[in-house]
Formats: sequence, C-alpha cells, structure tokens
Amino acid sequence: MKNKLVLLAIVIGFSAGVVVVNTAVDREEKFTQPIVFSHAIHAGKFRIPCMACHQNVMLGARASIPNIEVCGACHSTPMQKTPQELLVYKYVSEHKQIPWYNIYHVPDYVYFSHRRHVAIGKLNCKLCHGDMAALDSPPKTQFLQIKMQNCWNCHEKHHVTTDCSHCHR
Amino acid sequence: MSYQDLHDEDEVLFRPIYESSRSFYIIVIVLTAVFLFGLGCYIRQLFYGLGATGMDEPVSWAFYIIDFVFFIGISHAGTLISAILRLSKAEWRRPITRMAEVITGIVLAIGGLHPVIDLGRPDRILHLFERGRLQSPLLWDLTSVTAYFTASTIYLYIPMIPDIALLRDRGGKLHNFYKILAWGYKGTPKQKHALERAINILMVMVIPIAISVHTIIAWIFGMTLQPGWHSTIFGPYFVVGAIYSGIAALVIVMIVFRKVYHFEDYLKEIHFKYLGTLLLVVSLLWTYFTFAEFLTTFYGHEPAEMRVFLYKFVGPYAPFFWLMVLCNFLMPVIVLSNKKTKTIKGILVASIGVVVGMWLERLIIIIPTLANPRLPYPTGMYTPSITEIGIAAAATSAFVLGFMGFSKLFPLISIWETKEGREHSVHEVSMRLKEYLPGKTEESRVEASVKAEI
Amino acid sequence: MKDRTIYLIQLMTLSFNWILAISVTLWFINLVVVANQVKDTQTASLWISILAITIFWILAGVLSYVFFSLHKYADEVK
Amino acid sequence: MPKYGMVIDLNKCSSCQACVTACKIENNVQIVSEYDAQHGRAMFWMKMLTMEFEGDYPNIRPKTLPRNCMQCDEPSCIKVCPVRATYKNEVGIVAQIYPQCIGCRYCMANCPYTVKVFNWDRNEQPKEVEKCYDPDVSVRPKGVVEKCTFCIHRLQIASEKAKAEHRDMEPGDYVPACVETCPVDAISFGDLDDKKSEVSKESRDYRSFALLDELGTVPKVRYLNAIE
Amino acid sequence: MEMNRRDFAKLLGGSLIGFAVGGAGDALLKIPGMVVPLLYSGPHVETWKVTTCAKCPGKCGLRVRMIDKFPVQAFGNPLSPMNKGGICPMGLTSVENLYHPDRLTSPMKKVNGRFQEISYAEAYGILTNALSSNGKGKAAFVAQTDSAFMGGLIKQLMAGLESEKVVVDNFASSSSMPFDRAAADHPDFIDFESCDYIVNFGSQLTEISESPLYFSRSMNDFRAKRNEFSTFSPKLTPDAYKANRWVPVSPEFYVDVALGLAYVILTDGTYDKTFVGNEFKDFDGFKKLVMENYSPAAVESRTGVASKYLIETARKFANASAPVAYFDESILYSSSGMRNAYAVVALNALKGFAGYGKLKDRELPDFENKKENESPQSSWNSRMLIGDKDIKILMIYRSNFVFNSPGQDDLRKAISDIPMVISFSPFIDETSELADLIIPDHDDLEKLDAFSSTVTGAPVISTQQPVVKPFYSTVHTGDVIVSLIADLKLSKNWSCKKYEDYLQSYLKPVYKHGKGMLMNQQKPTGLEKSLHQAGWQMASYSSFDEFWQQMLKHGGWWDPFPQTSKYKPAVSLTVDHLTANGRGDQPGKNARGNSLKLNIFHRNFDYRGNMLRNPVLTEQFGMDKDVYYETWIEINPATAKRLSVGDRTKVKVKTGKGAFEAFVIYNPAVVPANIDVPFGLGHTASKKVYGVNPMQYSDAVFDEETGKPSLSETEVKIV
Repeated sequence: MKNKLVLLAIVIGFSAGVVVVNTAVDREEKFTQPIVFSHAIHAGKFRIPCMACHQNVMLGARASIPNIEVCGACHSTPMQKTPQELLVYKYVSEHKQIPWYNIYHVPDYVYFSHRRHVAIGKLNCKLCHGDMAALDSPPKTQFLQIKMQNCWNCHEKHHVTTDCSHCHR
Repeated sequence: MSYQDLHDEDEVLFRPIYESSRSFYIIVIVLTAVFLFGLGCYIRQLFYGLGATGMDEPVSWAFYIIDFVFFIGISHAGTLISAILRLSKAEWRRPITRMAEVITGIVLAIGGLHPVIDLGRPDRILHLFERGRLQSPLLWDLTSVTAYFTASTIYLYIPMIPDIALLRDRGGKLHNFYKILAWGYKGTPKQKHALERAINILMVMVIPIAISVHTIIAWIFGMTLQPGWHSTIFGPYFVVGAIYSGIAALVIVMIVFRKVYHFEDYLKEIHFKYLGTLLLVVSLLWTYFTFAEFLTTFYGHEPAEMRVFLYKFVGPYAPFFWLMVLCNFLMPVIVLSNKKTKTIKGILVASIGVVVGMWLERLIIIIPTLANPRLPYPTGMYTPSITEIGIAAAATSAFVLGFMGFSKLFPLISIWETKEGREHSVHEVSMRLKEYLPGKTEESRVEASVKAEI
Repeated sequence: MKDRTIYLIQLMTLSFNWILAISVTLWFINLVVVANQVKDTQTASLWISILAITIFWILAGVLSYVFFSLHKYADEVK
Repeated sequence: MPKYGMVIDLNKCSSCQACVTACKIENNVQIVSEYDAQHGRAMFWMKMLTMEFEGDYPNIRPKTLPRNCMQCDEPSCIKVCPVRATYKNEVGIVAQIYPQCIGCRYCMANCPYTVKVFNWDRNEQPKEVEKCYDPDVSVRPKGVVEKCTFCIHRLQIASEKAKAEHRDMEPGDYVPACVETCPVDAISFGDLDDKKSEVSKESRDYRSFALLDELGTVPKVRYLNAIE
Repeated sequence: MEMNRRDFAKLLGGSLIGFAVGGAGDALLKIPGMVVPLLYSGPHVETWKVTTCAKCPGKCGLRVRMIDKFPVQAFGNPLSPMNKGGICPMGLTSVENLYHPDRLTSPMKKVNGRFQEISYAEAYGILTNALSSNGKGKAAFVAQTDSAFMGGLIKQLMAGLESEKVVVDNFASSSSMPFDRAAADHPDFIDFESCDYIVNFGSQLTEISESPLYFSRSMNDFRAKRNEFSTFSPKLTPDAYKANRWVPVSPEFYVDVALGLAYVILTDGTYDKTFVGNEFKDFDGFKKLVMENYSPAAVESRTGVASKYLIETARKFANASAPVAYFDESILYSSSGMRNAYAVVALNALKGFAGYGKLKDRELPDFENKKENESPQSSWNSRMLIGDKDIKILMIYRSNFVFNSPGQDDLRKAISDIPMVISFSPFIDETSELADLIIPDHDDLEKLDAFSSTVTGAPVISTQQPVVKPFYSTVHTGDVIVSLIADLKLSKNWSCKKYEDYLQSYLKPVYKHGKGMLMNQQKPTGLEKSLHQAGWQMASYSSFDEFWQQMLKHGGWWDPFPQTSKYKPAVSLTVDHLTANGRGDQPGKNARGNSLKLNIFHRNFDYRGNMLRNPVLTEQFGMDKDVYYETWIEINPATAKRLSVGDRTKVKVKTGKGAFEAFVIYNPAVVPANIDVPFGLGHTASKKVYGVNPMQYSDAVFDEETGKPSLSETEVKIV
C-alpha cells in the first residue's frame, strides 16, 4: 500500500514538474509600462485616428509603437500638467525614447503584415486589438492571442488563402 | 487435467523465473551501463542537434536508419516464423515459437524507436498525427510497424495465457500480477477452444502484416528516384533478408539460452538442424535476389546506377560488400550444406555471420546510394560518430536486457504447447501421416471424426 | 487482491488496445479530413485509412473475444 | 495564376558565384562551423557545381552550372514528406514550411538534385552575420530541412505592394535575389505560362535543357547550353 | 494508515524524483537551439541608400538596405552604368565589414609591443609631431585606393613632404604603366562596340580587372556577336573557359608568345603599315629582334605553345578589323614582368591599337588630372622599403602589402626597422599590426569618397556617401591628410578643411561643364538621346551644392554619350624594352625545367588580401571545389598519379621557403607542370586562422621596375 503511495507521489510529482516547468518557461515577463498611457483620452476623447501615432500601419509589416518625436509633436509643451503627462514631457525634452514593453510578438517564422490586413484587407483594428479607445491604461495582455489557430479561423471565415507559405517563411 | 499437476520434466522451464545467478546480475549491470551511456548520447544529440552524428549533406541517412531496417528485419524472426511453422503444423516448432515471438516484440519496440532518434525535431512528432500526409511511405511505415507491434504482442500474449495461468497457480510474489494477466484461464475445453480459435485467426493475420511491414520499409527506399534504390524487387528482397536475419538471430538466442538455462532437453540438435536447413534455403533465396538485383543493374549499365554499383563492388564500400557476400552467402552455404560442420556450433557461427552480414547488407543498400547522388557532389566515406555507436550499443543491450527481463517473468519455452505436443501430437501426427499414405484405414477415419467433434 | 479489482485492471489493460484502435481510427480520419481540406491525395489517404483501421479493429476484436470468452467459460466444469 | 520559372543561361554565366552569396545573405542561410563545413555540412541553397570536363587537355572546358532548387512541377520531395512541410503552392513554388518540418530528411534522400540542406547544428552565427540578418526571412533552428524557395518572401512583399497600389503584379516586381544580383543577367525569371515573357521564350529555346530531365520531375528551372 | 519518518522520506523522495523527471522531460522539449529568438523588435522601417562599392577597382553602384537606419544588406544599383544592378560576392558582403567585431574602434598606439587605445587628438598630435620634426624627405607612403581623388591627395601630401617615395596601389595605374612608358599616354577603354578579336594575356577580365562586372557583361555581348577571343594564361580560370581558345602558358613566356604572334604578322605582312610607318619608333630594330628570336618553332620549343595555335591566333588577330591584345596588372607578375607588357604593346602597335578607344572630351577636370595623379612619376614601389635607411616615417593607407606579396619576412623586417610606422587601416591586419600608430579609417559604408572611371568608354564619377554615422571613433583618412596639409603648411593656397571640400574642388568643373547626367534614371534613348547629344540637358539641379547633394544621393554622375575617338598613340618603343636591358636576360633564357612549379592564382573573392575576414566569403571561398576553410592545391590527375597523390587527401607541399599542408583536388584542366594554389586564406592577424598564405612560401623573383613578384615560378615538391 505504501509502495503504491510512493508511486502516486511520483506521478503527482511528475505532473507537478511538467506544470511548473511549463509555466516557468512560458511565463510572461512581469512588467509595468513606463507611462500609464490612456488610449481613452487620445483615441476616444480626442478621436485621434490610430494611424496618426502608429504610423507604419498602412505602410509596412509592423505597426510601430510611436517614437518620442510623435509624442513630441503635441506634447512639446505640457497641456494639462497631469503627472503622467509631465513624465511624457520629460522624455520629450530629453529626446529619450520611452521604453515601452511590446506585448504583441509574432515569431519570426511568421510573416504578418499590418499593411496586408489594414490597407489591403480593410480590417478594423478592433478585430484583433479590441476597443483600444475604451482603455484607460495600456493593455497587459494580448486581446487576440497570437496563435496560429486564431489566424486560421479568421482566414477560413473570410475565405482568404490558407496557403502555408503565405505566412510561414 | 489440472494445472497443478505438472510433469516433473517441465520443472526446468520454470527455473529461470525463480532463480537468478550472480553472473545474471553482473550482465544486467553491464548492459544497463551501456544502455545509460547510449541514453546519454541521445540526450547530448538532443541538445547539440544531429551534428553530433557522422551524417552529412549527401549521406543524410545513416546508422539510425540502418539499425531501424536491421532491427525490424530481425523482428521477422519471430512472429512470421512461428506463424508459418504453426500454419504448416510443423511439430518441431513447439519449443521455438515463444522465443521467436519475444524477439519480435522487443526488437520491434527498439527498432520502431530508431526513426524517432533519427528525427531532427523529435519535439514535433505530433505533427505526424495532426497534419500527416498518407502518401508518404514513412507514414505507411509508422502504421504498419504499429500494427505489427500490436499484432505480434497479442500473438505473443494469447498463446502465453495458459502458461501464465500455470504461474499463477504456483503462487509466489507476483501472484497478483499473473492473476491479472491470466485472464481467468483455467484450462476448460471451451476456454482452450476460444484460445485456439484466436490463435488461428491471428496466425493468418500476422503473416500478411509481417510481410507488409518489411515490404513497406523496402518501399521507403524503393519509392524514391535514387539510383540503387528505385527497384521493384526491393519489397520481396527485404522480406527475404528480414526472414534471413530473423532466423539467424533466433538461432543465436536459442543457442545462448539453451546453454544458460539448460534447455538441452527441449531444444535438441534436431531443432537446430531444421533451422539450419531453413537458414540454408533462405540464404540461397537471398543470394538469388541479390544476384538478380545486381545483374539487372550491371546489364542495364545506367551511369547513375553504375556509379553506385561500382562504389559497392570496387569502391570505398567494397570491403563491406565482399564481407557481406562472405557472411551471407559463402559461409552459411559452406557450413550448412556440409554434414560435418552442420553442428550446433557450426550453425551458431553461420548465424552470427548472417546477422553481421545482414547488418552490412543494410549498410550497403543505404549509404552508397546516398553517397553517390545523381549530380556531382562531394562523396566520401561515411564514418559514424561515437553518438551513433553508443546508441546502437544501447539498442543491442536493450534487446538483451529485454529478453533477460522477459525470461525472469515468463517461461521461454511454451509449457502447454510442449505438454500438448507430448500428449496429443504424437498420435495426431502419426494419424496424419497415415492419412497421407494410400489406402485409408478405418482407424484413421474414426480418429478424424473424433477430432472433428472436439 | 479482490477479484473485482483484478477484473477492473484486466478491463483496463484490454481497453488499452481499444484506445489504440480508436485513436488510430481518429488519427486516420483526421488525416483524411486534412487531405480533403488541402485537396491533396484524398483517395490514397482514404484507401490506406480503411485498410489500416480494419486491421487495428480486428486485432482489438480478437483480443476482446479471447478476454470475454475466457471469462465466460471460466466457471464451466470440464 | 502565374507559374514562376527560371532560365539560367550558361553561355552568359561567368561562374562569379554572386548568386550564391546573394542567396546566402538574402535567406539567412546558416554559416556552419569549420568542422561541419569540412565534414560535408556546408549549407548552400544555390551552389556552383562543376559537372564534368569536356575535351582533353589543353582543349578542355569544365561544365559548371549554378544549381538551386529546380522547383519541379512533379516534385519527388513533396510525395514523401510525412507532415506536409514541403508542398507545391498555387504559383508553382515548392515551399518549405520550417515550423512544420520534423527533420526526418526523407525529402533530402529523395531529391535527385540534392538541393535540400539540413540544419545539423545549432544556429550560432558570427556576430557580423547576425547583424545582417534579412528581417523578411526567419532564421531556421537546428533540425529542420530547408531549401531554395525562389525567395518567396519577395513574392509576398511584391504582391502586397502591388495590391496596395491597386494594380496587378508586373513582370519585374518579383525577382529572387540571385536573379537581381547576377552581374551578367544570365538568370531570367518570370511567368512560364505567359508566352510572351522572356523566361518562357528562353525555356523553349533550342539550347534549353533541364537537369536530369529523364526523371520526369519537370523542373521549372531550365538551363541554356553554352554556345561553342 | 500509519506514517513514519521513513515512509514520509520515501514519499518525498518519490515525488521529488517524479518532479525532476517531469520537469526535465518537459524542459527537454524546449531544448536550446530549438527556438531562435526574434530577429528585430524595432518599428522595422525600411529605407534604401545608394553608394559605391570600394572593394575593388570596379566602382559598382550599391543599394544598401537599411532597417531602422541600420544597414542589413547590399545589392547592386541598377542605375549605375558600371554594374547595371549586378554585384559580385565582395560587394554583397560589404555590410559584414561594418559590423565586424575585429574593427578598430579608436586610434591605437603601440606601447611595448602592445596596442593601446588613445584619443584621436593624441594620435593626431603624434602624427604631426613626427612629420614636422622628421618628415621632409624622409617619409614614405604606401596606399591602396581606387579613388583617384584620394590618390591625388596622398601624392599632394608627399609632394609637400618632398618625398617621391609614394605608391598608390591602383589597378588602373599598374596596368597602364607600360602604356605610359611605351607610348605617350594610355587608352581609356576597350572599344567593345567595334572590336572583333581579343587576345588576352593572363588577365582575369571577369574576376580581377578594372571593372570585373563591366567586363563580364561586355565579354558576353562580344561573344554574342560571335566574335572570338583567345586567352593565354597559366590556369583555366572562369574567364579562360569562356574563351574560344585557351592556351596554357606560364606568365614568364608572355613575351615570347606575343612576339611569336608578331613574327607571324610580320612575315605575313598583314600589319598596319601606315601606322607603323608614322608612329612606331625603331620599327626596324623591333622587326630584327622578332625575326631573329621569335619564330613560332623557337617559341614552341621554349614555351610549349604549339606553333599551329600561334599561327592560327596571329592570323585571326591580323585579319580582324579591330583586334585587341589585352593585358593588365597580372602580366607583370612574372620574372619577365615589364617585357611582357612591352611585347603586348608592340603587338597592338602592329595593328595600330585598332580596338582601343580614347575619350575626346578632355574638359573634365578629374580625367585631366588622372594622369598626374595616377601615372607613376617616380618608379618607387613598396619593395624598395627593404634596405632603404632614409625612410624615417612610413604611412600605410589600407594596403595589406605584407600579406599579398611574397618575401614577407624581408618586408616585415624592413618595416620594423622604420622608427615610425603609421597605418590608417580599419582592421588589424598583417601590415597594420607592424605599425606604431593606427588611426583607423571609416568603414566604406561610413565614408565619403568618389571614384572616377573611363573603363566603360563613358566618363563616370561614382560617389560613396556615408550610409550610416560612424559607429566608433574612427576618422576619415582623407580628413586627416587634408588637415595635415593645412597644419603643416605643405601646400600653398590650401583652402580645404575637410576631404569633402577637396572633392568638391575637383567636381566643380564637372558641374560647370554641364554635360552628362546623374545616376537617377536609365540611359536615355530615342529622342532624349538626340537632344542629349545636341547639348540639351534636363538638369535637376540649379546650384553646385544641389548638384553635389544629388550626386551623393543617386550614387554619381556620368556622361552617357561621350565623344570618343580611336586611340592613336605615338609608340616610343625601343628594343631595349624587350630585351630587359641591365638584367642580362636574353630572349629565351627563361627555359622551364622539368620541375613542378607552384602557381599562385587569384580568385574574385579577395585578390588584395582584405576581404576574406568576412564569414560568408570565407566559407564560400572553396565552395565550388567543396573545400572549406583550408588551402587546397589543384593538380592534374596525370601529374598526381606520377607523384602518387590521391584525390581529396592532405599532402605537404614543400618549397624553398618551407612546407605547408594542403588538400589535393584533381583538376584535369591544370597545367601538368604546375601545382595551382589559391591566394586569399591564411590571415595570421585575424583571430581564427584558416588555411595558409601561399605567398609566404613563394621564392618569387621581383621585377625591379615594377616591384611585382613572379607568382608561378617557385619550384615545389610534394612530400
């Protein structure tokens, strides 16, 4: 009976090991964005279009997180003097880039192009990124998980090509 | 008949299960060490990639695939031979079948793992199940090896049930284990009948499966466009080769365990003589296939084929090729066709030669073709690395370990079949013989009708 | 051990074979579906699947036949 | 749908190996270690082969040809791939899906042109090469097979650009790196189905031949014989 | 159930083992190397910049691909008239040099045999001090640049320092040397349009020449017109197997072969009698020399070139309307060095240089100054460092002459005897490691420079613009020299502050001159062409500054429709040139014994010994022979059998200077008396040394006039 208990312990230990290592390896990096950027104010209240800041959306594969120059275009002088804005102003005045954390990673063997989806496919940003204009603080997780199945589902639904080589390279 | 009252003679068959000598443990420790070394080699290969092997750009398949083909070939020892012998009612099969089937089971498990060892990305093995492409012979192979493994395990297990029941009835430490495995067998006629029926079905099924397995392995090569591989004869050629190496391996195992476990009374010289004759026949058959294969290549004289041909006959692989001819043709034929040398020792030597020769044959088939691609490419002698040798050694020791482990759990010679042979067969065979002869006797007719009722 | 436990364990071992047969079946069905999706080697996949699935089912069937008949005829007096 | 093909004019080719280098840097093909290179594991998608020497010394000529993937119409590699990691797509390019490949190397064994290369070892590149990685192409990890894809990423980018500009693909929009680089324009590339394209004309030239044509793989890369 | 400590330990141990196995097993599936990290994480904005490749004299236009302002790839510029979009392996890998970890990041000073980093100000201080205190008349300069502007600047510096000991190792100037001496000046280009027969003496036109890519294309066009060309060379290089006939001959016999051809033409009387009568000085002496010594039979007995080939080639040459006997620098690499070149010049003169062309329009300042800048006024060469006690300061600009020349030990000793050696190399190489002070130059992609060329028959000025800001504290050597001239007051009226000013001063006349076009569009055709020829210009610039900026942006300027004329020199050839006066050599003295000779050949990857530090090129170097990272020798199978040397085995090759290991490759096209060995590998200054440098083992004879070594006359044995 005790031998069986040991066996049981081994089995439980094994599964625990698998789970722990799995979570440890896939663990999302814990981070806080340097600035509590509010999409709600920018995109919601002032109705600034996405492309105004994420300038590369229509042009290239990556949407690009805005440079400090983009921020500096408006925030060259503090407008409302909130502490967050002063922080931005500090970066602007020092000509330093804001060290944003990138939460959307596409593996390099996948070719994902924003231009293909937004400029050619005429997709709404909300489809993948959710309603950013409603967010008061930067998102911590991906709205649409970057998984092949998610891409696949959408491609099948819209009868877009599901040829592997269109994305994998 | 009760399962408790055993024939005293058969006690020797149970002895290995309950007694282990010191040398047994030493061998186990040594083999385990070898196995662990091989395992270490594999883990190292996982970390460093297949660069740890000696394979290179044109020779992209080597030791692992050779071993794979070789081990799967050996596996034909078993099930196929025992099924054929059973089917043909060769009475001398009785003490042999179990060992043959065990070889099959163990070797299949080991051989079947070799393609996985050979994979560059074993972590993606599930892709075979998710998005496999059934046109690929590799997938046919996966299926047929799985089917063969399942079939041969069942075919090993079902005829073993009566023996397990015997072990259960003897009690002992592993009482519960045997109880589980015995499936409540008590030797009632209906049980026996069901068992025999199952064995007959399996016997018929196993033969095509076994043949298909090796044919498909041959097709892995035969379906390609490569010179030296693209040949229709490859299927039967591989099957014959497989049976050939299988018999040889079986003979070696039989002789070794006969010596170690004192089975001289069961495995008599006559068994070896019969197996020797079988080996001789298959040897000639193999030679015929080899000759046919090379003659057509030579006569056709296609440049790409000839490059491979010459690479084998006079090129860098000539030593291996001629050694293979020696081991697979000259030596067995000389040893086995001569009455003076056709002793157990002689047969053992011939069998070892055949096993080595058959391994060389796989080498000769696989590497020269890859080393001589159609377009000019650097060619060179392939030399295995320590990783490949370590894994091959581990595979061999795993086989021996497996066999030894089996011998510690189950009897290596089928006890109930021996008993059955002793009790029924003598009469049955003599009746059968009488049936062959002209002028049927009344007696035989009665016997036959009695048998039919049973 | 109780006979009932033993019987359950025996059933479990037997069910391994069925799990194998069923998973092979599912696997092949999946492959045929995939082949159909990408419009590639549909017929070949179909025929190979039918062949393979039959073999595995027969094997499982034979094993179950033995199991159940052994248990059925166990108590019969010889 | 176009069917892309290539014609290599051996009369023009000066064996400068620019195509080889261009391919290597365009596709981030691994540079292997000294040991591996000397043991036959050097990786080249495009390779300069010396086929044979014609004639006797001194009137001797080597027959050299740059050999990339033939992009066969009847490829023998895709038949044997157990996981669909290699397949022919709608424009006739035999693509290789690296995240799908399990590394069984069956396609390598079955390719009569020996065009496939395997990542035998971990991808550890010199620093100067890592910084020059082409961002359009992934860096293959160890244990997968790779080969020439006609620079399929360039096709993606070109078609995307054409679509963004609301026009159809034009002949010059998409050329592989080797074609772009060839200093003597020995390689022509384009749509074989378009009877007017240069590549389709050249492929029907009396000088044109395909490597190992007798195998029935129907290569889409053809060669033009050198004029004597 | 009871639990004692032992059971608990068992349980704990069991679960720990299970945990370990499970964890490790799972981690195994994520083995390092299975996943390759993301390539880039920036916004990934792609831009292209145009510049010029400076890796060889070819001056090819480059398009550099930049991702987020960092160069990642380089391709050919389709609008450049030199390469029209093609590019060679060296140009393709030019980005690798930029990121090379071995690059020098700041000026270095040697203290006690070790290099120490110093600031530029300090380095410049040392340099000016040395030059002002000990410089006048005692300095020497070895430079390797294909930029005529840079070469001119260096010469100006040396003129200020009152030293004639300057050599600008430039392909064009080396190959034009015999023209300069034998004739009034040299031809600008081969007139491929009208020329119909070429005899090529050893030059590797498509691999190593003034513009390999241009020549590759023109040779193809030439062959497409069914014109023939013959090559005399010691090795069947890719160029030679494009030739209609390849005749193996060792370089020291080029003079015999050329004069043997002349013999046939002279006896046939098919030479251009008017040209010879009017321009050829000392024709009778020449004729006498040829008739006495160079009958085809005599040539055959000396060189082994069958007389039927000689006669055949000579008749084809004579019957062609515009034949060219072509040679370049490589003809000098033999013991008969300059005589070879003179003989070929003489052969050309017999047909009146019919296939060569000359630019008529001489208003372009750069090309006017070309001669002044490049032609060797003094006959100093780097070989003369040896035994020269007067040199107190040696400056080296990018030349790796210790590596690419035989007799390295003498050179090394000579350099180490010089008290002050300053190198401007961006890397530590075999030459710069001997320096006392290194002021590293920018990488080519960080640098501003310009190149001029007439090789295509059209005047071309290609500009090199800084594609990226310098990564490290390196300095443009042009800037250093410009400020040296200013600070040491070496030139009157020196107004330049930077190298850019210097360049602009040369390019202003091009702007004023008004012709030509920028490399921003294809060569005009049709109406545009006639407008262009009539003098109409569609200039996209209105001021010089704009012109200069546009030029940098588009990679240069060129004149697509130049006025050209047939090249008509006055040939001042004397018999002395062909008999190697002062050396005691007589025609036919170079008899070749029965011994095997080591023939060092160059490949297009790296013929100056600078490029094979790039990993891609180094790996690819022996790819077509399937030899990697090691030196190989090519040997004729017949010779190999005689020596019992197996294919693809390793042997020891022994010369008078020592022995090296090499890999044997059978090659039926190799001259049976030769063992061919490639030059390029064996960089001892780099961190990892691959192969050997065959120059180290060459018993070369140096031609005194040119300082060039013989590369195929070393006796060799295989041990």
